[in-house]
Amino acid sequence: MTETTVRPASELDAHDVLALYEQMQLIRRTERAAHDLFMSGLVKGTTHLAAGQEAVAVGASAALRPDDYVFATYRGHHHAMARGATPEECLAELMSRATGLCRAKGGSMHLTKASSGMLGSYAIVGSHLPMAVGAAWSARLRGTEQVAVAFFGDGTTNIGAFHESLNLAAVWRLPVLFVCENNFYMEYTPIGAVTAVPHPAADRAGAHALPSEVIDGNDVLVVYDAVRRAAERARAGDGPTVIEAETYRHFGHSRADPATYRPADEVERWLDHDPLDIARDRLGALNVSDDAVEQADARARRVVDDAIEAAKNAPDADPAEAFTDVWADGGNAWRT
Amino acid sequence: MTETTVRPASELDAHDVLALYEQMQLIRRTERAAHDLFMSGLVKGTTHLAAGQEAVAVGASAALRPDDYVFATYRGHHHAMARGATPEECLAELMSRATGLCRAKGGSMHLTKASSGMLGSYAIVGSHLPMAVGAAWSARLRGTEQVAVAFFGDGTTNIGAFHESLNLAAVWRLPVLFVCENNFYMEYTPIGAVTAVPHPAADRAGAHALPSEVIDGNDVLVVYDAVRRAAERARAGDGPTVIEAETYRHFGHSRADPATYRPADEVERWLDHDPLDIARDRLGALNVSDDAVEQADARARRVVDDAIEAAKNAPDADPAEAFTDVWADGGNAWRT
Amino acid sequence: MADVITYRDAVAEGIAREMRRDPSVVCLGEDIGAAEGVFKTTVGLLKEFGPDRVWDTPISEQAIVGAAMGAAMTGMRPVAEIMFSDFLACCYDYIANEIPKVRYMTGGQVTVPLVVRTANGGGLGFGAQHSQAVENWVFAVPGLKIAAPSTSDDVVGLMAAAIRSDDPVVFFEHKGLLATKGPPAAEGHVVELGRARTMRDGDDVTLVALASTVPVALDAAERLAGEGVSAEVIDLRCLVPLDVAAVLASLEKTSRLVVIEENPYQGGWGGTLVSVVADEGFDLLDAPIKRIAAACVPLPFADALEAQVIPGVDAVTERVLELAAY
Amino acid sequence: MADVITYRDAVAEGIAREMRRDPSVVCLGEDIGAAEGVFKTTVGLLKEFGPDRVWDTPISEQAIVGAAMGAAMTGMRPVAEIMFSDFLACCYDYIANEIPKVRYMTGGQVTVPLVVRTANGGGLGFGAQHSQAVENWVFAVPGLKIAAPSTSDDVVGLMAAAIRSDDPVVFFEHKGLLATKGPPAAEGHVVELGRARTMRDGDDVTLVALASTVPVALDAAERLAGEGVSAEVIDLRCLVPLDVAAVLASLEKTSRLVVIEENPYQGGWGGTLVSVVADEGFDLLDAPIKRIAAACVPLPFADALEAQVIPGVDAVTERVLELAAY
Ligand SMILES: Cc1ncc(C[n+]2csc(CCOP(=O)(O)OP(=O)(O)O)c2C)c(N)n1
Ligand SMILES: Cc1ncc(C[n+]2csc(CCOP(=O)(O)OP(=O)(O)O)c2C)c(N)n1
Ligand SMILES: [Mg+2]
Ligand SMILES: [Mg+2]
Repeated sequence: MTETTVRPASELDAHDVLALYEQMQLIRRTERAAHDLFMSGLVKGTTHLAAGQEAVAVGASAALRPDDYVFATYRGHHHAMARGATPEECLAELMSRATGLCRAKGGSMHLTKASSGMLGSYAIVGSHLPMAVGAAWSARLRGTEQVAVAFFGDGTTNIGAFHESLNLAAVWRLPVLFVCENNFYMEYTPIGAVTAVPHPAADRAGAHALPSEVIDGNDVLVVYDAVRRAAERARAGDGPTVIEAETYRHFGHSRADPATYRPADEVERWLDHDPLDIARDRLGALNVSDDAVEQADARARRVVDDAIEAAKNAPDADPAEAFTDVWADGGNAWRT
Repeated sequence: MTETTVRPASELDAHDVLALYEQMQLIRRTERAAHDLFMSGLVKGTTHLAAGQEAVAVGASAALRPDDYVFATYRGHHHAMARGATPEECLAELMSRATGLCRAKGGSMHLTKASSGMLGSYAIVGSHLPMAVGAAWSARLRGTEQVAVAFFGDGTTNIGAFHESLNLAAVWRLPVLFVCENNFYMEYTPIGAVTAVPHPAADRAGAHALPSEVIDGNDVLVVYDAVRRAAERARAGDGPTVIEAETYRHFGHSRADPATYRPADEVERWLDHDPLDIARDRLGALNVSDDAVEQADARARRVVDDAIEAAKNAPDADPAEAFTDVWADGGNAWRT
Repeated sequence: MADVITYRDAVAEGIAREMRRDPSVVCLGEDIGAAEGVFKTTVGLLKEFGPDRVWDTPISEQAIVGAAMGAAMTGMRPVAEIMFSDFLACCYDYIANEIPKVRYMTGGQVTVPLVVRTANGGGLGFGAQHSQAVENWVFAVPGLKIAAPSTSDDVVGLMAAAIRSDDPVVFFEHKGLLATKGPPAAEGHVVELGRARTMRDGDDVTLVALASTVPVALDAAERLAGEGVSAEVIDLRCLVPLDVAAVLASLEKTSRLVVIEENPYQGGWGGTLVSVVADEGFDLLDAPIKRIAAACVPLPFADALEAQVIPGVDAVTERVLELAAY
Repeated sequence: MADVITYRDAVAEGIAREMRRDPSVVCLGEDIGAAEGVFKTTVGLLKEFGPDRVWDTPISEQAIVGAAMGAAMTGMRPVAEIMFSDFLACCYDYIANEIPKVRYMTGGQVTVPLVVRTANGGGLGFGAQHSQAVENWVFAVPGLKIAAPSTSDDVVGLMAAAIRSDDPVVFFEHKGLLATKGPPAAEGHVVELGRARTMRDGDDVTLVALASTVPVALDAAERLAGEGVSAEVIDLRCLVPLDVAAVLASLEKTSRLVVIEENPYQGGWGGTLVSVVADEGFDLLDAPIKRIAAACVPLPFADALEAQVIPGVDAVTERVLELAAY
């Protein structure tokens, strides 16, 4: 959606919401594929899947302008796809193919789609928050009215860079949104066990005189509206906002983690609050037929199935790639 | 004062308050000496003087147990002296003498008196806050009921380590006090220009569910009482407190800085609110005679004059000292 | 006792032995308690020693290492875990400016008996920010001891020495070695910091290795033997103290030196070792000194690319053969 | 134009020239605006370019350098000041893990044209945490260019190249050189990154130096001339790209190499340079290679102690004489 179409959620029509739903399905299916491919050994290294957290990425992206900037974490597949990366590019990257989004040099943790403003996934907790602040500063300097968004986890709120970023952005009243995906866990430790306040992000906003909101991160329209309002404020020169979107991951933290540290009833409660189900309810309320929803599901399934095939059949990354792209001239020479 | 004498300020008698006053005088005069010695070239490198901020150090120290731990910044002469370093040891250190507090290896920015629990002055902003948290953790583990105190400036509240420390200490409910000496300036930049909230320390306490207080840091008894209460809570297992003590430095930031960036009327207002004057008023209210105060002044003057002489006459540091104390065995061998 | 133990289990075993000996030994780090460590290198510690001595922290690397320092200055012997060694960059102020300097700059008033343990190195497809061999970052700073074991018994023996050391030690556990197995360490096994170990005797060339490059060097030596080249393999085990004497002694015999590092060539520790040899051992040398280190690029994700960057057995064998022919 | 300019003023001049040329050049850092820099290296910038382009920041090194990175990725050319180079440790994640890797790990999707400027080095009695020569910390990480000028015209010329570079550059301004004077740089003066400069020709020995050690090497060369030893002095000017070719070319003539560093011997950049020479230049050498670097201790406060740790003209002269006699 372009600038002029960032209307309140209440004004979105069935077609718009169905598109959001389909995008979430696409992500969900890509994440499942990534999981299966990892388990079968076709994806190496590690993955941090975002299944269950799709609404944050899709709702936020829909509320942004195409030229806005997004910075994400190692758990960033959903943000890459929400900002235009195709399932094929993503899966090819995970499978070390030449056609991968980062030419197989980044991997799951570093999905990036710079051409559509998705400026990277970063694997050091908190590191990208200052970058988003800088991108917002740059937008201000260039007078473009772009907004920068940093997505990050609950655990990120206890690292120093988080606070440095909020303060700097607040002092400079920069057009940046800090969107916490509070999935209630760091790797295996519940966030509540290591955080002094109940809402790790929102309860810290006041320390930097920033407005904040705790929202249902599994309702794509709720996310959409919160981000839309915050982006509007940012563009108007009213500074940053902290949004804490409560959500839950369906898989473990990474790789094959079975996530047994999470109580069964908690898991069940959250699986019953699946962003896809919630969106389906929204679609029902807009009188979208089951048939139309199933068609969207089928389209998503086809795209992802094709993506898996294409990625499997793509050529492996060229080993010579190891030595390119250190410098802007494409090379890696560090000496004469 | 030992544990049993940590009574409320209202119960301190004339003798106690005169002792606090005299200690502040001692610090003031030592700082002036340090300034003059720097200007005359006898002190090399740099100094960051605490003249004007004596009440924070003296009030706090008086409210602590002798076995409590103190961590300070490069602006730490007052804390070293309040915790038992003599003016002579301090000045000798500044003058690169063998008799210096750190054997001339530390200098002004690193005054340390470990034997009386003053565990160092650190020159990287914010670095010592985690150390204080660790010392408090250690006290808890050893069951000693000691308290650790970190003193730091207003500018320190914008660096990541500050927030990491507050959160960790809060989660672990550790016996640590975070005492901000808010002198309203970083080096040359007013803190308000780069901080999103009006009270840089106190307004951040809530982000970590900690209690906080903004106090008159120039009134030694106010400081004493605030620290006494916070230490009591900490010892009782009730966790950390943030104290923001408003104060002002009489000299510039460091070296020969004339501090022309500070408005004249602001400087004047603060010079009229000198901790020594305030303490003198307190003494008056306790019916201490002018004569007794002058005797205290004279004692302080004598001690500092003697210290200057002794430091001047002390031998230079032995160049061989450059190669000792890297390792616990006293040596510096990094290879066979 | 089982007759083999993994390097991974040896880490937990090494820590546990010291925690049993000395109640002042305590652990802190992210996910080290109930989760027993992301790399399962702290298995059993919470259960045996309880939450007072095995503390799960927030994601606050500066607070973790800084708190370890404060605790070490006040009577404890903390063992802090930094999950991936790449994250040492997030608390590098403590590594570079605080821990190694506080004793010196206070004129010897304080002692900092702590260990920072961390999972180091690549080869697992973890990409540019979770794969680095960063022992050179630590080696760049005087005042820290550095251990980097290659075998499970050295893990236990060096862990004992590190925890008992009154000096701060950075302890690198190599991710690529965690699953390797070796004989369990004898009761009370301690390996003095700063003593290299000759892993294989040889006459023609000295291969100096550390951690992950030790098995690479040993495999290469085996192949070289087939080509008629007799390679001596030295495992440094520590970078500080650096056992230069062991290397020079070997060169008396072989007159040829190859240093095999996983960290990048640019700024790698081998440069310092080579520079000592090129000075003090110049007369011993019959041939150029070779360093085989990682290429000066970030670590790429894909296996095939990563294998281009980190030196493997083929590359080492080939380069040594060239040198032997010099 | 005055006929001499201080190194200090050359810094501000170099930045100002680029800010005039290119509106995307912006500065950020602590006390750089109204206060014009703690070292007075940003004098006049706020006045000429206004607060939009010269921003005073809070004490938040991570946010400063991280924001510079984000701005560089989105069309600006930020110049971030880290007041003392020791504080690079406070934002080392950006120096080590983010800035040098983001281009590579995104497969070349982004470009990071930024400069991190910082006051480096000792000799001023600032103690262990404000005196270090830390170019080796940066050299340990592939993906960063490194400039460290020794003269005021090189300050201007290298600053121009650094700011115009599409690669990230760490720019070391030496505190001990700030008051030194030299001829002002010509209009449009640019010094290509990675080209060493021969400061003095000689036949007997090659002295390789950087920043503060350049004047030390030149003074030593002068004294050596008096002793009949002809020393060539090479100012590397940059560590990355490292001009090894210039050093090897000089050795063709002299056959003797001495590398003079201010960073500690342990982990210093000279190790890498020496290791290249001990490999590729082995046949050129007539004598052991010497590295004269700081002792492996923290920097002490007292002048007399600091002078023991950082190599001076006496030490260099003496060691070179020994080598010349080899
Ligand atoms: C500085 C740093 N410390 C530790 C880690 C290891 N680590 C990776 S993910 C993670 C948990 C992060 O939790 P959160 O921010 O809630 O994000 P989530 O994984 O839940 O999306 C940790 C500790 C890291 N990558 N970076
Ligand atoms: C990490 C770091 N950044 C910058 C500096 C340089 N510096 C030294 S003192 C200072 C100002 C500190 O202000 P504040 O915390 O208010 O303490 P004050 O000097 O007022 O006592 C700065 C920026 C430093 N020492 N450490
Ligand atoms: Mg989480
Ligand atoms: Mg201040």
